Amino acid sequence: MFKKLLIANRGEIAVRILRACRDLGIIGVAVYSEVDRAALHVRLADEAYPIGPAPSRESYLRIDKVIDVARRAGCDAVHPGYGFLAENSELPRACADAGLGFVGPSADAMERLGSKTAARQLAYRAGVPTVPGVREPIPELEQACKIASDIGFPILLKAVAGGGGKGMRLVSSADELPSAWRDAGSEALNAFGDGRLYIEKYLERPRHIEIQLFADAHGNAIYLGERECSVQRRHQKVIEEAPSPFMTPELRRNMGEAAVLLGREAGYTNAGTAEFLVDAKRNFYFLEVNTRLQVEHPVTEAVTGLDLVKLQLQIAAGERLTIKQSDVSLRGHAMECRIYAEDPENQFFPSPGRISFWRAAHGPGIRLDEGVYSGWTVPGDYDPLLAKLIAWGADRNETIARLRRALGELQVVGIRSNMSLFQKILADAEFTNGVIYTRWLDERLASLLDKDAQITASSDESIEAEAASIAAAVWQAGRSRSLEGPQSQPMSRWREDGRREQMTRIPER
Amino acid sequence: MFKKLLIANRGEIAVRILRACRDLGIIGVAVYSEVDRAALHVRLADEAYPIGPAPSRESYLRIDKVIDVARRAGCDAVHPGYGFLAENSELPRACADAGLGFVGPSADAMERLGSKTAARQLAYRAGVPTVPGVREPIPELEQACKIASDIGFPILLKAVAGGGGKGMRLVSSADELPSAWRDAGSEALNAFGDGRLYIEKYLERPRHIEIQLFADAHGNAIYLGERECSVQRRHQKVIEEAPSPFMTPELRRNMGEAAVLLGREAGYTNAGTAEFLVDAKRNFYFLEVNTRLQVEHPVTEAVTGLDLVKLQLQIAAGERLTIKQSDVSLRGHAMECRIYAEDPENQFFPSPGRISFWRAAHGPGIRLDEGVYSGWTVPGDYDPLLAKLIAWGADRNETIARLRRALGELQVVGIRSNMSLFQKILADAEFTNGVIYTRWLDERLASLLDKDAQITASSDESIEAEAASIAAAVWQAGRSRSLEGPQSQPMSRWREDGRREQMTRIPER
Amino acid sequence: MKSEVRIGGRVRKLDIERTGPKQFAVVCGTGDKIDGNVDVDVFEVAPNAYSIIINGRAFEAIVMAAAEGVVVRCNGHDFHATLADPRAWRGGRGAVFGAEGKQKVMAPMPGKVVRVLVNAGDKVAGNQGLVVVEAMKMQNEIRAPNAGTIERIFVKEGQTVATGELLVTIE
Amino acid sequence: MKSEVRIGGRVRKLDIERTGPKQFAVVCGTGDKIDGNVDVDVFEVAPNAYSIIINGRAFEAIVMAAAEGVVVRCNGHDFHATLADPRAWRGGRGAVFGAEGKQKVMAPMPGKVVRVLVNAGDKVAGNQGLVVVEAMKMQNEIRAPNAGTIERIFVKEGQTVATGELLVTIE
Repeated sequence: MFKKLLIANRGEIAVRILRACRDLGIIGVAVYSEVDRAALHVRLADEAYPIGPAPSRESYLRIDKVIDVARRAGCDAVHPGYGFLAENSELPRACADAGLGFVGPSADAMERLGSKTAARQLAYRAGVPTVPGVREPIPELEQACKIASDIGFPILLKAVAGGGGKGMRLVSSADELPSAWRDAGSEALNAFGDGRLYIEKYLERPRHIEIQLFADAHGNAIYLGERECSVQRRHQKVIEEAPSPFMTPELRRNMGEAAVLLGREAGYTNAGTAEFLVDAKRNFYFLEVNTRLQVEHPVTEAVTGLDLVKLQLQIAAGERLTIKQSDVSLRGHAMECRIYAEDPENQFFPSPGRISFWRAAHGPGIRLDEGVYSGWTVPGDYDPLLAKLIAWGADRNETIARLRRALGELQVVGIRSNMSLFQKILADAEFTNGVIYTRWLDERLASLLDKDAQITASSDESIEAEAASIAAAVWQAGRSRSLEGPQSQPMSRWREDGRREQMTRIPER
Repeated sequence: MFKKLLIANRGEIAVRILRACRDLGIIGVAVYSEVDRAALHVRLADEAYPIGPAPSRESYLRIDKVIDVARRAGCDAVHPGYGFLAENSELPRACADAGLGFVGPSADAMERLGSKTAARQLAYRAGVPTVPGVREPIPELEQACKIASDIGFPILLKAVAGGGGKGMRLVSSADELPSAWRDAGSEALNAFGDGRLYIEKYLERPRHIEIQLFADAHGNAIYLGERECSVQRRHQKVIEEAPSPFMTPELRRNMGEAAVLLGREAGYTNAGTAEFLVDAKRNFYFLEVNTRLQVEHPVTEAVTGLDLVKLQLQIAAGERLTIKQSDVSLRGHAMECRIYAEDPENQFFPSPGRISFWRAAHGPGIRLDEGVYSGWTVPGDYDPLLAKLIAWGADRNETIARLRRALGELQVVGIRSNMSLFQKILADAEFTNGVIYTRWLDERLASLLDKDAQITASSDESIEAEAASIAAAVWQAGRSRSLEGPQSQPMSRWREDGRREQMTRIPER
Repeated sequence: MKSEVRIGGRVRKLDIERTGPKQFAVVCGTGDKIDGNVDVDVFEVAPNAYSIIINGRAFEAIVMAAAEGVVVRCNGHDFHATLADPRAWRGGRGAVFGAEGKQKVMAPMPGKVVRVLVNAGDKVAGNQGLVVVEAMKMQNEIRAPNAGTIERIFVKEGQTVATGELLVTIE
Repeated sequence: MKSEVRIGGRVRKLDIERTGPKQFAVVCGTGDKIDGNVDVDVFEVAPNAYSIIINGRAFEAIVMAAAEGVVVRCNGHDFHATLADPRAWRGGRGAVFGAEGKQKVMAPMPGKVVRVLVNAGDKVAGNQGLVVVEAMKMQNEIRAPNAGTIERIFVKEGQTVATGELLVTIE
């Protein structure tokens, strides 16, 4: 096993990997940009080194700096996490050149599967069905227009280097294509340093179901069940769960075996995720392989009882998989909410800033993977993911109940977060019945956020509204006091006025 | 199922039961003493009512007040938690009189099993082996002296109404008996309102292993595996785990069936725990039945995947057990640390006071059941349990590693806690090899706490000591500043002195 | 101290008295669900976080300053509340809740202007995109609250903006 | 600001400079593992909680006032540290760490005296029980740090005591 691991990432995933290092007795080395000096991953690291200014292109995306820190600190391997450099095949190459291990697939396998177009060609050869579309990056808008009208709208524009919904746009008609082409390309360039796009047919009401794959360097490959990630906002996963409420043992086996086949064809090692769309008739279409650890890996950990980062490290260190396919068993149900610094009441605008107070959620069945703490200032330079709240329960209903309970306990003061949206989704009958598909949330969002359609508990006549009014008034009283000093005249006068008024009040009922 | 539940308790267990209420859609009603207005269980409750002054005899031990609140609030049942009224059969009687459900056994069954002497008589009749001793409360010291010398020292003095090590004393010789008799009796009287004691032979190096029992009102009874609680300080459990590293499937079945037999003999319903001592030859001796939920129930939840409070509520509401013995399967390993407000470096003196800062521990395999939060003032009137930190892992080693990682993350500022002791225990080779028995920690404690015997990392020449010195100095600088005001003269002068000194310093190496 | 709080269409008059270092008693105005005869006990458990007990019912509320007034999250529900100046009420002039004037479109978060989609003088529809601000790796389109004519644009592409910085005015 | 910290048998001289609202640079004295040429970066991440980076090695430390000096918990290890008055050192008089005099036995926590085990004039051995204080439902025996003769007893049974309240003096 490795002795010292550099974690080329930040936020909750850097913390997650540091936790695995602690569990395995590996020295965990963090890197940080200028705004991340006091970040949680720096606080919890064994060693931490600065890596440049806030913009990720000058810090977390700089392979040269990562390799330099790894060498100076005496690391023997690099874990890229997800995002940033995780799917850039230059990183495993640079690691190999520097004599460092890389926790992920080889550069070649990453290229064979990491590019969506290459992966789909490979799937085509292996006989795994794919969504209709064009498998090459499209150089110019004109060609995109032609391809789109050939396939027929609606279509999806997708980033060749992409992931996480970035650089992705749904286009319903030819009119929308030029501006979507520009936005998706610029987002992809900013996020991945690669602005190239391709086009895919958009299926009606498909589910997003993905298979977790693990392969070692000794020819062993297994799948760890599926995750359903159909609750998405603008192609960004919002809630993930395992198992899928739509799954059958037969479909799981077929999809799992297809994923293993793709991995074998590509000579793939380490953790990977094969993403599929599944239609109402349980036909599945291969989308892409994410050649890295996924954000949503904890739901698989919860139902399999396996530590996926530990497995990654063991495989990267050359060890054999210690479990066979028949050892993989699923227990209960797990679900994850991605807590973002964004305001669902105001067009989901990002909300960076200082978290003046953060209360975590705990108790039975609750796991929190966080990147923040009370007093931390969330920088505006990176992804708005604050934490992942994961619940496990014996069945899907128990899991949802526990997740709702934990969301009620979690408090973020100082910045906005999307927690209120989760409460609405988890209370929605379509969601609780498992009737979800990739566009479900986008279609449902307006009515979920519509104040008039909300349960009476949140109406302005409710007791909650009364309590909220009281809180606002006490908050204001506290602020007035602090502005005026604790013992100043005006406050005392008000207080006396208040007493007098109270005493002379005539009940009006 | 119940609609509205009164929780006649406080601290982490009141929070635990409130969480179960949330999960089941039951309205959770808290009660609080004068010092507990801002306690976590009040914050998280749906309803909360005051029940009197801080001393528990005037609040949490007042059955009349509990029943009165339950009636006024329209509750249909009462959950006693553990401690306080949990094993007082007057509570289920008062509930029955008031037409309220009680989450626990009937008063009669509680009396048959709750009194240790009665329970041992029952075990004797059922053919379950017990530890040699006297099964009746002993009225006077003289009789105690006679019985003790008949059985032979060492003996244990135990409270008839007891639990949790309170009112319990190990007595090695006749000289020690009078003072131990007095202390144990007074502690028992204070803790349970019942100062009566009995005597038991003290076995050499026994393990404490207990069986979790569940029985419904329809004649179904099952056991949910065992918990080993051999790590105790002065008869108070400190670390609990499931499964026991000493267990065999055969022993588990034999002990489990003995526990079920005792439950059936007593007409027992709801959750109960049969405690046993197990000697080196795997002979087991019945000790007592705890007729309530145990502090350490989460380790059983972790390995069985069951929610024990939910099971309790279902059974109390008259429902049938939905699982059979053959449905109970154990997965992985779980371990719990009881985080107490006490100072292991100073004779474990209690440390109530304000928690100025509390950072919880999270990540894979970690559960926290807490009763405190940042800013909460821990009262000196109750048990010093702040929180329970529970880790689950695929095996015992992974569990220990995760627990150590989480203990490293947990921070309590403002009061002392026993966290440093856990790090020492979990790093101890005897503990990690599972070579533990009920007196293990008491015997090992001196060497664990001995500063000279500690690993070099904590010596005064270590880099940790250097970092600690730096922290102390920066802390002092911050205090000096705040004492003198932010822009005052002395501080600026020092700062300038510092700058000058730094500039003129001649390297001495 | 007296206070006046509006949530939705409802204005409540409240009277707050400090009863401890972090504890307050509140008397609600007549006509509310809970009238002046009901005990309301408020405890500030953390900065801007309150435990409220109204006749036995327990609430947790956190208060955050918003563009106009505050957002109160109470038992999982978000409420937008506006606060009248208590001095105004004390003087008997009644509450004054800001009337709408010219539309000022401000940056809802710090970020970088990556695209300006309109020109001064353009007629815009309600909800039409005006400016795209990149923050936290997302491109965020800032839209017109209501229809109107662009009066002035205060930012240009490539510029960084702070929260609340004026982007566009609409007549 | 200069400071002098003793941990165990080791006294360290440190020079602290504020480099940001919550950030400090520290220069360690010569002869330490990390000498004056090594960058030490300290960030106060919460009140009394510090993230410390010494030449790349990261530490988390929390500082709590104790009876004498402070207790510092650093990466899971507890250290008892005593702090010299920086003014004393600045004046060139060197550190003064309090000398031992008559033994004063104080209550380590608030509680109720349930039993007094000695009388004035009694000879006591080191570690001998003096007073039993009940707190948090536990009976805690307060013991003599060293052997001596009880000079005076300041409490009686049934009395409540606060942290640091004098219980017994031993000559």
